[in-house]
Amino acid sequence: MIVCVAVVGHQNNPLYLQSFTEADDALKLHHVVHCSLDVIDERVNNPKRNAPTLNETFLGLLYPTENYKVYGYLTNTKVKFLMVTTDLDVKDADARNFFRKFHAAYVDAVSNPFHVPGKKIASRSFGARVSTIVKSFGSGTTV
Amino acid sequence: MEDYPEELRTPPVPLVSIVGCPELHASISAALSIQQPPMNTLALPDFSKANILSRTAKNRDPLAPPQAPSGILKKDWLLKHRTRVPAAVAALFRADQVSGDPAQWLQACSDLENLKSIIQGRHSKLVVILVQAQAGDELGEEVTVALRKRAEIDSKNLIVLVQNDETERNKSLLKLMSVFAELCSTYYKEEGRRIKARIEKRNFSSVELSVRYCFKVAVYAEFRRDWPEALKFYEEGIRVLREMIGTSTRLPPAQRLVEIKAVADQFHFKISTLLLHAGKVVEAITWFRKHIRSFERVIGSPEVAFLHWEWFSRQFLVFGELIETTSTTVPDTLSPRFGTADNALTEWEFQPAYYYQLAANYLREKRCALECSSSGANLTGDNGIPDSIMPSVYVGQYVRLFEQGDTISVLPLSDTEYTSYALSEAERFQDSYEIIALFRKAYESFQSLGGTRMASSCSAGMAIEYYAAGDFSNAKQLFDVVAGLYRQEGWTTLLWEILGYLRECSRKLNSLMDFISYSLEMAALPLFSDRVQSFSENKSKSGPAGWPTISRREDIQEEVVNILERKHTPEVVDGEFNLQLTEDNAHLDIDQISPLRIVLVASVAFHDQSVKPGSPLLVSVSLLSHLPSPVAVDQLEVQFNQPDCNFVMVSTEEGSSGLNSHFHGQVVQSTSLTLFSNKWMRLTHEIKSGQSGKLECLSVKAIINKRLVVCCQAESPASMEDFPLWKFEDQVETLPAKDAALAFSGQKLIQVEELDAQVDLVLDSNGPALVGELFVVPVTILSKGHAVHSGELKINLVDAKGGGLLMSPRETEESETHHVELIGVSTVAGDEVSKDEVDSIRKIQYSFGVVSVPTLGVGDSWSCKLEIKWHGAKSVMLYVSLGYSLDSSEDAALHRLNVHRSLQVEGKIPMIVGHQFLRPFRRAPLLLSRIRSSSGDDKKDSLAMNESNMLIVSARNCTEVPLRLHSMAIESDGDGMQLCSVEQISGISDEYAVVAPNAEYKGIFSVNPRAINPNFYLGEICVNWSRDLHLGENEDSHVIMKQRLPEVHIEEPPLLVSIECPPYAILGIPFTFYVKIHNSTSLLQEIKYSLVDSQNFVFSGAHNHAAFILPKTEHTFSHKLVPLGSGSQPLPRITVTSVRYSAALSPPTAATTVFVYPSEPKFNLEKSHSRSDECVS
Amino acid sequence: MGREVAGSCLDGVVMEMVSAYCGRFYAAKPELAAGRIEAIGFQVGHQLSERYTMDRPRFTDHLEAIKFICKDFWSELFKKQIDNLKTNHRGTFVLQDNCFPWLTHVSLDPSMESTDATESDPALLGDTAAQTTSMLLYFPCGIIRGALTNLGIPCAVSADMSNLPACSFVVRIKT
Amino acid sequence: MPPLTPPKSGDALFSSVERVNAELFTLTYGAIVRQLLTDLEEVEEVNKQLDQMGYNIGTRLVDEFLAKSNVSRCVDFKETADTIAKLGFKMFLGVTATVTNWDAEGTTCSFVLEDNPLVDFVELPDTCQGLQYCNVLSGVIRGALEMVSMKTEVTWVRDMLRGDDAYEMRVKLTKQVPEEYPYKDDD
Repeated sequence: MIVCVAVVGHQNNPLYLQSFTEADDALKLHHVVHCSLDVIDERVNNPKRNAPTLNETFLGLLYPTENYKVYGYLTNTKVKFLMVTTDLDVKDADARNFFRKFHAAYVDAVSNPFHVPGKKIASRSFGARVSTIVKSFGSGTTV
Repeated sequence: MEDYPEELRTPPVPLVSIVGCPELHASISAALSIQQPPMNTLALPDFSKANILSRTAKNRDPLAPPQAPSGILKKDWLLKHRTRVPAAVAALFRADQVSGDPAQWLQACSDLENLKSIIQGRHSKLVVILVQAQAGDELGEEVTVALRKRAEIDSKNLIVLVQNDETERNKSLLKLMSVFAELCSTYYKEEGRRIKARIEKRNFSSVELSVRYCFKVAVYAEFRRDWPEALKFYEEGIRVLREMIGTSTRLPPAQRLVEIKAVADQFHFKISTLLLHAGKVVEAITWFRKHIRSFERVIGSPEVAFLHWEWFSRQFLVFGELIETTSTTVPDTLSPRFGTADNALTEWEFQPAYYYQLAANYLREKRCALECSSSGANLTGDNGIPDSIMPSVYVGQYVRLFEQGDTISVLPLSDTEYTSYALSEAERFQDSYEIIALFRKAYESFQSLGGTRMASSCSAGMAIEYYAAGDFSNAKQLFDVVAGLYRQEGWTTLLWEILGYLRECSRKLNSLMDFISYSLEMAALPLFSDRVQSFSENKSKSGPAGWPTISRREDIQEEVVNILERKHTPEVVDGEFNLQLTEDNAHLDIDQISPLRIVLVASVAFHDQSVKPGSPLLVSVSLLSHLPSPVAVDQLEVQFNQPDCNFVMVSTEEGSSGLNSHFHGQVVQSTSLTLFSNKWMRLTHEIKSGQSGKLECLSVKAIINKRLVVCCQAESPASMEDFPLWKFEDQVETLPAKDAALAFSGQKLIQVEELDAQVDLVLDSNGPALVGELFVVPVTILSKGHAVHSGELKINLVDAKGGGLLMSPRETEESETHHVELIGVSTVAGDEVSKDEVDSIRKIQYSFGVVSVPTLGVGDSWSCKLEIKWHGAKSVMLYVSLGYSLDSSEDAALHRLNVHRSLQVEGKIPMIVGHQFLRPFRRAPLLLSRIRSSSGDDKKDSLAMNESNMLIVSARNCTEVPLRLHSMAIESDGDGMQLCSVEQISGISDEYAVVAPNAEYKGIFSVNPRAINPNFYLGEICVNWSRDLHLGENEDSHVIMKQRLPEVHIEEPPLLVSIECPPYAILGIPFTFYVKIHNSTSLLQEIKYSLVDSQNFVFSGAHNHAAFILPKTEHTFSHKLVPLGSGSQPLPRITVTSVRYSAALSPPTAATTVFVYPSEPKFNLEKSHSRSDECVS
Repeated sequence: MGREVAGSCLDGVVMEMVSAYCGRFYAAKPELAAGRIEAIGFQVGHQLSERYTMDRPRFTDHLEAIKFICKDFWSELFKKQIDNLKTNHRGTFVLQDNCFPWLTHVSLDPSMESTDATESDPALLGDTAAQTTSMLLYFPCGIIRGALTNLGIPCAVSADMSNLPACSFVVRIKT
Repeated sequence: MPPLTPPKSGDALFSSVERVNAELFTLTYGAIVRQLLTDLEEVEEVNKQLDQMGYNIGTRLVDEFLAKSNVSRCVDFKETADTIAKLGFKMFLGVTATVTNWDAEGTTCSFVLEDNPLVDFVELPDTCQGLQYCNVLSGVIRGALEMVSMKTEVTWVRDMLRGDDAYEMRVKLTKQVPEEYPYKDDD
């Protein structure tokens, strides 16, 4: 199950962070997400790697920690999506699929004229849409 | 890792034993230990010692099925097999022992038997070594055979060792080694096979045994260096072990888990070591993941949970250390696609730091679990910790010794007993330092890996431990650094947590200002709200400040206010200590980079770009605070770089009570100065600046709650960047000023212009300047209200048509080429100012000058004259500027006042001088050059030699003023004089002649050339003039104006026609009239001659003639004429044509008129006649 | 979503926006008006670039991004591509559209400057029209800048309409 | 235009006009509204400006509408309203409105929109409730009707952005100048 999703701006500032856990490890999740940015930096601008897949938006598993797994995604506009799950084995396809839907939701959210670029995403509809996507995670259904 | 037993950490080494002949042991064991693979040797000096090889336990029949064991692994099993259970035993006999003396032979046999029986139980192999002194001495075949029979070994296992012969001995030692090696491997193989057989046949009573067997098989495999097999069985063993967790019932649950994990620990250690040493990093990490996953959930009962977390943490620690020691590197093959389907691993997992950090986290888990359990235990209050509890012979088991009399029996423990024992053990440890150490290790290597965020979360971990351990200064130091990162990246929730700690630290360290600023920053922090937070008020999980909520922020702000107002804060009530505001007010400075900018920021903008001194000037001061609850500002002090502009706003609620008395400047009562959250408070105030120059707002000082003085550096709206943390918040932008222009381009500084001068500067000039004269422009400085100190005049001449300085572009260096020149400055005579002061002209260039002006009191005046000379007709702008300061003091000198005046002056040419040549009277020389130059390109005048030609010079006054002409002359250079005489015929009679504007003066000169010269320079016309002024007539005002005469062509005419007739005629009276043609050449000249009728005269003689004139002779025609009309009458027109030169020549009409009187005039003819002659000659 | 509306709606809104800012609000301060129009464009470009780069790998260099603007982005907006792209390889790009739709559509009828004081004066009408056009161009400039900025390329964009209806946009990348 | 040719259907009309990417339109309008909010600060002022813009647009759109749809002059307000709802909205926004809630005198009715391209992605922030986001539409209606010499007042009664189930604007005919339409298409 997904316990947390986050959107992080190109200045590595959090734009959206929602945890879906009843436990009170919300703060821990902030830490987990924040630390995972290191891995993204490592993967994206590491000169020694010039694989053809370098500029793919899906970054895969960033790192497992304690009982979380953090997955990452980097849009063309240098916005980072993070997804934290407690599932033991996550299918690559599922993760990709999740991020694709999430990205669509994000794009609509920032298309709200009242959303100021680079600022926190306060949209309720975005929140709602995200939680549906989160719920549908793993199950092949599409939102 | 160090706490694992040595035998576990190092790969097992085969063990052999040698018995008898102690003198040889050293060399043998040495040889064994150095060979590859090495063997350990257990050396027994003589056979009596052999018993130690025998089984300690009673010798069971191995085939009988073993009964259920009371543990999984014996602690000492591995050690035993490495130190006490040899795979092979060598019995050494000296040759003389077995040959000859039968008694010795029997002894040997019995020893051998005895040894055999001992090692049989262990299935150890037997080797017999016969030691010979020399290779030479014979050893009976039958002896060896007999010995072999006794020992029941085949021949190759009987080795003859020659003691004293080096080479022989080595040979036999080598043999021995190979034999040993072979026997060892067979031994371990057989042992392994035996146990494997049991596993395969599954003939064992309990899972424990199967685990144990797996362990043994694996170890035996290791003895044989058969790593894959070892790995296989270790893994198998741990799998079975994992299954046991549910099933086994042998021990009470808590201890059961402990035992299982202890064993699993060993298995895991073995497996990871094997994999890593085989260089299989990826497999190792994958294995570790599996291991962790399979055990992380088996925590057991809550009161012993801490044991689990401790164990769990150790797993990470150990694996991290293993990775570190085997110094693994990330295989490049899998680097590109970390964390995706084609490679599940991620980069951190190859870093020890990753494991250390997790180990630290789990150790923290342990600690808090421990805290819960121990608190629970204390509640029950029974300290029934049985003494004499000790580890049992089994791995991971504990028992207690029970003494009855002299018999000591070993009793199992109940879980409660065990738990309390474990608790007491655990409490003896101080985990904090362990955790800090782990975090530090992780921190350092993450830092070096460039994982700043990982690193800072580690140092946050450290800090929290320090905090927990009560080391607040260390904690604060670390927290401060971490806070920096979170501020920078705007992770407000994390920042909130850290600030919460910092706040507590500074409270504990009793540093009030820190406490206040941290509190204020927290209070002003934006909420990165996601909605879970209602139920997570668990301080341990979200720091001492709890979870950020608007109400928390308000509380914190409230708390600060209370401290400021010296109310008692709840923190003080719970009495751990007292934060008191000692000095009477607290002072905070906030600049552009301060994190407290979100608490209060001041933007200041002037409404104009520039202003006159003393004139009113609007300035907008806008304040913004993100504090949640309204802030009542008692007093606002706005400070400028010009202190007399400072002003203070006091909210009327407060009155001016809080106002510090020493303040000089204006005080304004403002109705209310309350800041509301995220709303700009916009104040506009009018100030006056008396001082010219820069006026900048430096800071805005707000006094809050009487005691808190917040001093904000003023910022210009134009250059104000948004708030580090709030900029990411989704809120509609608000501008410091309503007026958009001001909000975007407003500046906090302004230029105050200098005040306008109260001194008059008068330039007057009389009309246009005349080229060449010394033109004087009087300058008058007239003070009206300002005293003039250290004044100076700057004079500048500029071409009125632009073009900068007045120099002809070509030769700027020569002064002649300046069209206009500033000659000098002179004071008006009779001025009281002393001469030398005026002469202190610092610099006069051709078009620029600086003159210092004496100090003038109010109402005084001073004047001087600029003397300017024009070299050409040009219109010029004269710029004069007076700079002065109000008094001679320093600061006055800084801003000087300036007065500028300018005047356009035309430079005019005073008079135009022209000239004209005339022929000699009634003589017409034939000047060939005239004819040749019919083309007319050169207009050079030509003069006849030895004739007196006329030169008329005219000077026309082209100004508006009358001019005096003092003289007019032709100046020629020396030789010109001899070659040609020029004398003035009519000159200026008086000392000067006044020439009215546009009037013209003519001077007449006769020019007598004496030599032929194609281009002769006559000289130049000099006209000496001055303005016609009646007053002060001084010589130097005379101007000499020169104009060069063009060169003339002087030639000798070949023919000269001269006309002779009486000076006058009388009507009707005939007179004779001669035309003389003189041929001055040495050639015969043919000429044609014609006379045209004229109605005024009748005449006789032919109209046309042709004649030849001999060289150097003169031919004369004569006509009689009778005048028909009176008055001045033109004579009949004569034309002489020279055939040779084909040139016609006719005297000008002017020269051929005669005056005809109507009747005989009544005056002395002779006289007039003579005079006219004179003038002709 | 391939949703569409009539072109005249867009033209109308854009022209109204321009005239509102140049006429009603900042008639006196054209530079402020320009700033606002550009800002509006910036937001639109920012949002559109987010949309249109959604399912494509990240751009590796500036040129890729610029090409994207010229091709896909432009055709999404105007159903045509940029006709000509020039660069000096030192961070300056010139995107030329030989027939920029908005310059051809936009009707410069006087009613638009209805709030202008000078509206009645036919002489002034001409240059208010030209003015409006140049003001209008701040909008696409903003769009381009917004899009590129969002793609991580901070830059300055200016328009050159010296030969209408062709229009070229000059992109100077800030380094 | 020969009066015989029948009016086109809404769909035909929509497909006949030149169309542009709706996202561009929506986002542009949105950006304008946002900028107005920041510049004018007062929500009421923004509403006014939006209405003004709408009015100006309407005055121009009506010509295009009459030119493209072969609609002959409408006899009364009712018919006009229907034309706008069925054809006008379709032609320009690609959606149709329904006309309902006629009052007794037939001088007031409601245009109801279920779908409104103007508000895709839009979500009103709490800070600017009271903003009539779609005021440009009412402006257009007003302007257009005025061109066919019907003075009207248009007010919003339902707004999905405020959580209503549809968009409804109330159009009240205040004064109708009979005949003399400034039709271009009669010549």
